[in-house]
Amino acid sequence: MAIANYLYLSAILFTIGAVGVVVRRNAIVVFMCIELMLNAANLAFVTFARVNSNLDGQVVAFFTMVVAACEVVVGLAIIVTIYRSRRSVSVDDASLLKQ
Amino acid sequence: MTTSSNLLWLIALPLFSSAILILSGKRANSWGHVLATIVSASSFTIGVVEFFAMHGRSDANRAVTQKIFTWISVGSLNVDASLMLDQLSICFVLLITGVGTLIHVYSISYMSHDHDRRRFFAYLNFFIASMLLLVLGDSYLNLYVGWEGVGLASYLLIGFWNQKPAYATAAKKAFIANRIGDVGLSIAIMIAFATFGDVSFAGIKEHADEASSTQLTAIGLMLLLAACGKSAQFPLQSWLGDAMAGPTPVSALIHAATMVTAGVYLITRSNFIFDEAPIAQLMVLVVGGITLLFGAVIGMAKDDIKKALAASTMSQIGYMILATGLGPIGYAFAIMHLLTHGFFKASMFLGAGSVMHGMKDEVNMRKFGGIGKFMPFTALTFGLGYLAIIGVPPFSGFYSKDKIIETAFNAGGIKGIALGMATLLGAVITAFYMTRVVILTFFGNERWGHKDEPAESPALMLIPIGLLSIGSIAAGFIFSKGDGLVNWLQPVVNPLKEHHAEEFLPPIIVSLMTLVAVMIGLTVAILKYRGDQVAQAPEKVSVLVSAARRDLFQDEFNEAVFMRPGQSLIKILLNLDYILIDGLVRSVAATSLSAGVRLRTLQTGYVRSYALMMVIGALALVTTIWVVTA
Amino acid sequence: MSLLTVIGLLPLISALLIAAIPSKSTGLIKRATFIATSLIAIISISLATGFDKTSTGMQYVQSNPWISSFNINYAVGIDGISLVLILLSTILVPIVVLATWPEADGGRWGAKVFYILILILETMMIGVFAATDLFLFYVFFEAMLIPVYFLIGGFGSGNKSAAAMKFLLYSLFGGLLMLASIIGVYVIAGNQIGATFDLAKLATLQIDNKTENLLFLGFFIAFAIKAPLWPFHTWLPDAAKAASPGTSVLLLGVLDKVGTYGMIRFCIELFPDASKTFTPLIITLAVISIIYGAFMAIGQRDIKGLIAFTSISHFGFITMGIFAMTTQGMSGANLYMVNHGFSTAALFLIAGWMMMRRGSSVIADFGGLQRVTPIMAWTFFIAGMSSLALPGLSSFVSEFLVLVGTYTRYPVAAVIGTLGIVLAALYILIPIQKTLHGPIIDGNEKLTDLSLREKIAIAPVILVIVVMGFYPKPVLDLINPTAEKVVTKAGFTDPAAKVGK
Amino acid sequence: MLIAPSLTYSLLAPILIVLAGALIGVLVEAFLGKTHRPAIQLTISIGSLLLALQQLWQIRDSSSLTAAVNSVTIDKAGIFLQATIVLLSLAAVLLIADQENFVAQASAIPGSIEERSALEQKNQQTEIFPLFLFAVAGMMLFTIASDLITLFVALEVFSLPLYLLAGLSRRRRLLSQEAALKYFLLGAYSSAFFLFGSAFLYGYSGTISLSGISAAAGNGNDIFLLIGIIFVSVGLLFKISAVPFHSWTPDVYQGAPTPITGFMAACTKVAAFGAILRIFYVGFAQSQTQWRPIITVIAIITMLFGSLVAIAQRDVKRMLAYSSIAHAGFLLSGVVALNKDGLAASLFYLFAYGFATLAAFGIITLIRDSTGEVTDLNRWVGLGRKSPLVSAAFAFLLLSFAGIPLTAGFVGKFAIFSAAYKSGNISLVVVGVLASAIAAFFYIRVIIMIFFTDPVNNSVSVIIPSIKSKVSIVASMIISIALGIAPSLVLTTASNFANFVK
Repeated sequence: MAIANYLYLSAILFTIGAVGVVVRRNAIVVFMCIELMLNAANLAFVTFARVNSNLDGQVVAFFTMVVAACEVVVGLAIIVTIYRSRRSVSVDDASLLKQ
Repeated sequence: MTTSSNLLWLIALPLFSSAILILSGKRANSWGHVLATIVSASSFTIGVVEFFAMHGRSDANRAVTQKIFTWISVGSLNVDASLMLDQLSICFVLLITGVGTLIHVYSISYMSHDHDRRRFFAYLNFFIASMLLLVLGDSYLNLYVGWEGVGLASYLLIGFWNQKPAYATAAKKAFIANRIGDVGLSIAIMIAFATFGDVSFAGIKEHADEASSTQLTAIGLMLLLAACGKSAQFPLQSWLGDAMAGPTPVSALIHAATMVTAGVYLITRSNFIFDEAPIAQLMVLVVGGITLLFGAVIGMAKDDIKKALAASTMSQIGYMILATGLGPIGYAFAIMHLLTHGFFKASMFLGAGSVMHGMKDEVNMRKFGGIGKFMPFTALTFGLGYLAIIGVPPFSGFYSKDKIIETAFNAGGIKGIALGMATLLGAVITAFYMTRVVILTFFGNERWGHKDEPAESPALMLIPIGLLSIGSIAAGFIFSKGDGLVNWLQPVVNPLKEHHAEEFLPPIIVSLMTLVAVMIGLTVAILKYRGDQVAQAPEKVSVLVSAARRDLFQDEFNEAVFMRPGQSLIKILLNLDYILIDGLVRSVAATSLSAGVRLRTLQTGYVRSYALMMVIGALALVTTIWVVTA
Repeated sequence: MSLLTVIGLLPLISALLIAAIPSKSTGLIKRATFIATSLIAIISISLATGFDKTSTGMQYVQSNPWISSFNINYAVGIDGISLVLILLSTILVPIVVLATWPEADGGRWGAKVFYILILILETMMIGVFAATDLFLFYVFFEAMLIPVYFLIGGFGSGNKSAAAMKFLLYSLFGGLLMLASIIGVYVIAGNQIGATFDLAKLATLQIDNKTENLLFLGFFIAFAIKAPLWPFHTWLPDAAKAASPGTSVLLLGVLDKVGTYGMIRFCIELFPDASKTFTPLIITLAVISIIYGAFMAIGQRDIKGLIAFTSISHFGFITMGIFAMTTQGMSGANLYMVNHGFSTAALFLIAGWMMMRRGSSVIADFGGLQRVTPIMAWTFFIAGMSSLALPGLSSFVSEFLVLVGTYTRYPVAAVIGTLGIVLAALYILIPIQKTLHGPIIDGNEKLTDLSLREKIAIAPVILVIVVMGFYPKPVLDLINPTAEKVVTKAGFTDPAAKVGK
Repeated sequence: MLIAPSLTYSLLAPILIVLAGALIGVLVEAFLGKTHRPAIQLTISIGSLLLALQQLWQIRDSSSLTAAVNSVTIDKAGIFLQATIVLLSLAAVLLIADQENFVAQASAIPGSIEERSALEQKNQQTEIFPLFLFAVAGMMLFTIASDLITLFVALEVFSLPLYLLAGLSRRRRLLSQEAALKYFLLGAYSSAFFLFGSAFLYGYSGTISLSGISAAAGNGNDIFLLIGIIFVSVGLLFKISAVPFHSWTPDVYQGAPTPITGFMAACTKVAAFGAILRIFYVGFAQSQTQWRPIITVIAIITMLFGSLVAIAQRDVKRMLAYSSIAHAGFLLSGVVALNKDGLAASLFYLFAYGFATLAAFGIITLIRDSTGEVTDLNRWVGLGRKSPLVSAAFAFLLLSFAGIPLTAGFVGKFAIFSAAYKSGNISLVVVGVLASAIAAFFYIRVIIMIFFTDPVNNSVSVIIPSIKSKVSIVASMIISIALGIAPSLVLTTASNFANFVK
């Protein structure tokens, strides 16, 4: 399979994630879309590592996973707190701050 | 050229006296008028001393100068505060201080009931100082200082009783009409500097014949404009009638004898310009001719004795201006008429003041009548002045006016005939309206109604009138004896330069024509006003009379052409300023504000819309680069 | 340390001392400020006595590094043009201080703040005229706005905060345009002769025409707003109407002069070629200002608005004189700045006293004052006469010089400008008639005449107006060499007379 | 055999010290009782910051590309930026230490009994200190990171604590939590863009180091490069709040506890601009023809947008948020300049802006009524009468933001714009001064409200600050004033330190 296809897939995944953030209301889903974008980036990194024949890209992928995990910790903490106050995880409900 | 250190004192004395009177306030109420009169008399004395000193010198050495200090010196422009007394200015110095002193004396009594008399004398002294500066300044710029100074004095004196709005308005009107003239003087000075690099009379005179005729014509026309403003000549004549709002001595001194004749002085002083600028000279003739008839026509219809005299002044100055337009010989005659007019018109104004004094400030001649009986001295002196102005020999007006008419006829060709006829017609009308004034005031039935009988004025008022009357009688004879004045002025106005034109008519014929003209006017007036009159002015009158009563619509004209469009323009500008110019500024602020308010709605509060904005931003960047690099 | 620096610092030190006085002792504060500013005025006169009139270079120079990264120096020095303007400032301040005792109490923050602001402003006024470093000048030029802003907003009347804001923003806008130009000049200098803000060095730059024109405009618009020139004038009437009279005196008398001063010192000296290019346009704007300002003045109902518009007309004369590029025009414009300072000061102070007594600034509310308050009426009259440039009073000399100087190069402009003198008669005489003459209007019968303090405050102004009318030589002697130098360096020579000398 | 990478610890020490402080803070939080915790935490924070500062002073003249195996670059500019961050953090921590602003138990539901009892028992958690130190460490690392992976990690290290800190306000907790959520989601979103862009840069150059990317210029697939630059830029521009990636700024600034807002506004800007400058000056310098027009346009839009929208604000924190957006635009001019002057100017600007911002937010914490801080501008009217000194200080800061001469803001603006002009971006200068004029509009409006309007109600007052806040505010004020009158020292230093090792 041509190497470009991996990149196309990566781009598609990234786009799905980016669009998902815009269209979905549930904070958890939004968050998962972001994770999807990170993984799209990972895929690109790994692909390019293959193309460039060095390991830097793969190393990045591992770092990214760790960082993503940290993000999950922080993100869920925030979402849970909000849920406890509001009984809702809809991002559209959190719109008191505006204009 | 001789120098003298006395000239400054001529001006400084009255100036300081004026300042003292103003600054010391009420404390000077008791002695202010005395100081002012003494100072004026001192100036006169200095003038007389200077005159005799000058008379004793040879023609070439008669002029004296005094440099006081360097006034303005920037680049090539150097103007000294410097005075010059020559044959021309000494005439004025004597007239101003002489008549001025008499009027000071007169005013002591005339103004004795006014609690602001001190202020009045302060203004009078200020006027004397300014007028002396006007005639003594050795450059146009020094003259300009005096020129505006007398304007200010005139403003202050016309508005002396400015608690009456009409009087205050009259003062303002005079000042503004004068200022329009001053524009002319300013521009003339600017052109003179650009052309000659100098603004002094001597400097310009030296090079006058080198300049192009365009420049000289421009300077001449601008000087004429200045003269029109100051001397109430057409088309800037409208202020003089209203100026009669001032106390009568003011009318006599400023608006008859001296200040209003400054225009004649200016043109005479600038003879070296006008002699080289025929177009400007022609305009001088036109203005003089129009004004002499204009004033005369108005004079026929006025019932207010002071306004009638003012109209007459306008007309007489028209004669003088016309004379100055006639070239070198005309200057001397203009000055001669100016001097004789100074005497007889001042005496008549003071006489009018005396009548008003007797009639409790009434000025309407239709409410006079038969006053001669009660105020014989006033009537007599007024009568002498009357004979002088209409030009009955051997009174002074005859000599001076006759010369002007004669010279006008001699101007040659159609121009000469037209000018001659105009002056002659003027003589007819003058005789008519002056006769009318005399009859309505001193003869006929008494029409003052319930008022007390008028009594003769106090001696302090009558003595100055008497002295002036001597001038009315004798001045003309003295000046013209052996062409005295003409020869005296010769070094200044240089009449010999002119190659004598052929005489159009022999002098004796002209004199006879003049006399006939006077007789016609006089007779018509007597026929018209010999019977009893009524105190009311007739209402059904001819178009001409009603136009003359309204000063030939001069105010209506000014209002329609200048004032109202001016007011509309100001209104438009006020709106323009607010709506357009400031509106632009405000709209910048308003646009920013509304842009802010609008853009702020982008901040919806929804995370998703923020994310969308980021995506769109990123896509926009990609597209831009794509387009830029591709 | 140059005497100039000392004089510049003295007001600031005085301000600190005043700050130490308790706010309640207003009497002490007022007296102390007056004494301090009078002393400064006296010391500043020694600047003039020690000034070498024959030299055209900068004197009393001092230069210390300030921001070395940009080669910015605290560099001061004066020539004739700046000297007279500094003197104008230092002399006017004590007069304003003495004249404004009641007005200072009337503001939001009391006399102490008022006088501290005035003193700070004085330091900046001296600084702005003394700076020979472009950056230093700009700093003073902009920083000056702040005390004035607080003076208008804190001690003014009517719609004061809006007016203060309009004043500040409008000026800032101009200032920022100038900043862009300053940066341009600085960068160009960096490329040609090494980064510097030294005016003398900047004047030697070779700039291509297009850039020079743009840089020139940046400076010019800023100064045209400051001066103010039509059509950038609309902030001035608002500010003058809102500001208290004392503030207005400093605003119109001194601060606005920075605009015209800047045109000479920066526009012409730094960009002679662009100045030449834009002269026709600027002369046109100046003539419009003269006539427009006069017409607007005639239409004003408010006495403060009237004075503001007369000033716009006068600034038209000054600008016209500057850009006529003749020695007479240049000297005249400079002298005009000084004279206008004094005559406007007189007008505003007296108008201020009239308004304070009457409680109104509407012209129609006055009437017959000559009979009620003769001294006040006289002083107002003389100030008015000076404003309409009556010969014998100071303004005449400068107006004449401007007109004659302009005529030799731009006759049409000068002739139109001359019409301004008729309009001047109208805009002065109409309010004089309405306020001083006529019957005494109800409510004016009991107005009191000037107090001793007020007389002492106004006397020197009137004296200057009269003396400078007859004997302007001492001031002209200071100005002339510099004015000639400016014109010559801009590449102009006076048009020669056609005949004669 | 596995060779352990060699690390130059002395050069990394500043960051390590702060990280160590943070870790100790975590332990303290876990094991110490509530009574001494706040004091100890504060001591640890200040101590580690001071130590870091001292260490930075030690290494001030060092430079190294290999301090941590090519991952970080120790150079002049990096040290200056780190020092700036540490100094600002020192001032910020004193504000943060005023725990009155923070929620006692972050996990407690707003308005619940737990929350009230925690307050009553003064059972205040102090996790803000370690979080704060982590953020500082991340910011310091961000400014010196020289490969994509370190950049990404540093970005997350300083962002994640900030997300949490934003949600810890004691009052108006719903708003605070909402701010945290928004900040988190959008921040993570932008990180994803950053990472995706990094991947393409890697793909383009075959290396993740900035110098490698620079060296590869012209050799790779340009489309990769462009996508890389743009997506990386999106991530960075988000952090500095450039339009159109700015939307989080007003909401977060308003919702977050004010001391945190101050810290965020000051330090994040320094860190993010530090990174941007390094990336663009070092990594992308060779491909400037591609990115300079874009960044120029963004700078222009940002300046104008920030200034315009600020006019329409009614809340002082939101107004300062938009002002910070506008300032990001001005600072971007320094990036576009792409010369040594631009770098020096940016360094100075960041330093000056940081302290002014901290002081401004510090002052906002003082303006209160019974329910807490008052940020509604309409209620600030007449403050000048109640507290002339505080009002004058705030007015001075506003004037500094507006760039009036004799304030630091002016010097900074001058420096930035002259660098931009020198690089030929005259349009940026012109738009910049215009935007400054617009910006002045709203700063001055606030001054009018404070000074020239009479107070309508008396419920708003200026509290007497605690000694910690006082020290912080006064120090920041003094620095701001000094930078306006005598900026020479800092300017010269910035200029001497304006150097990236490539």
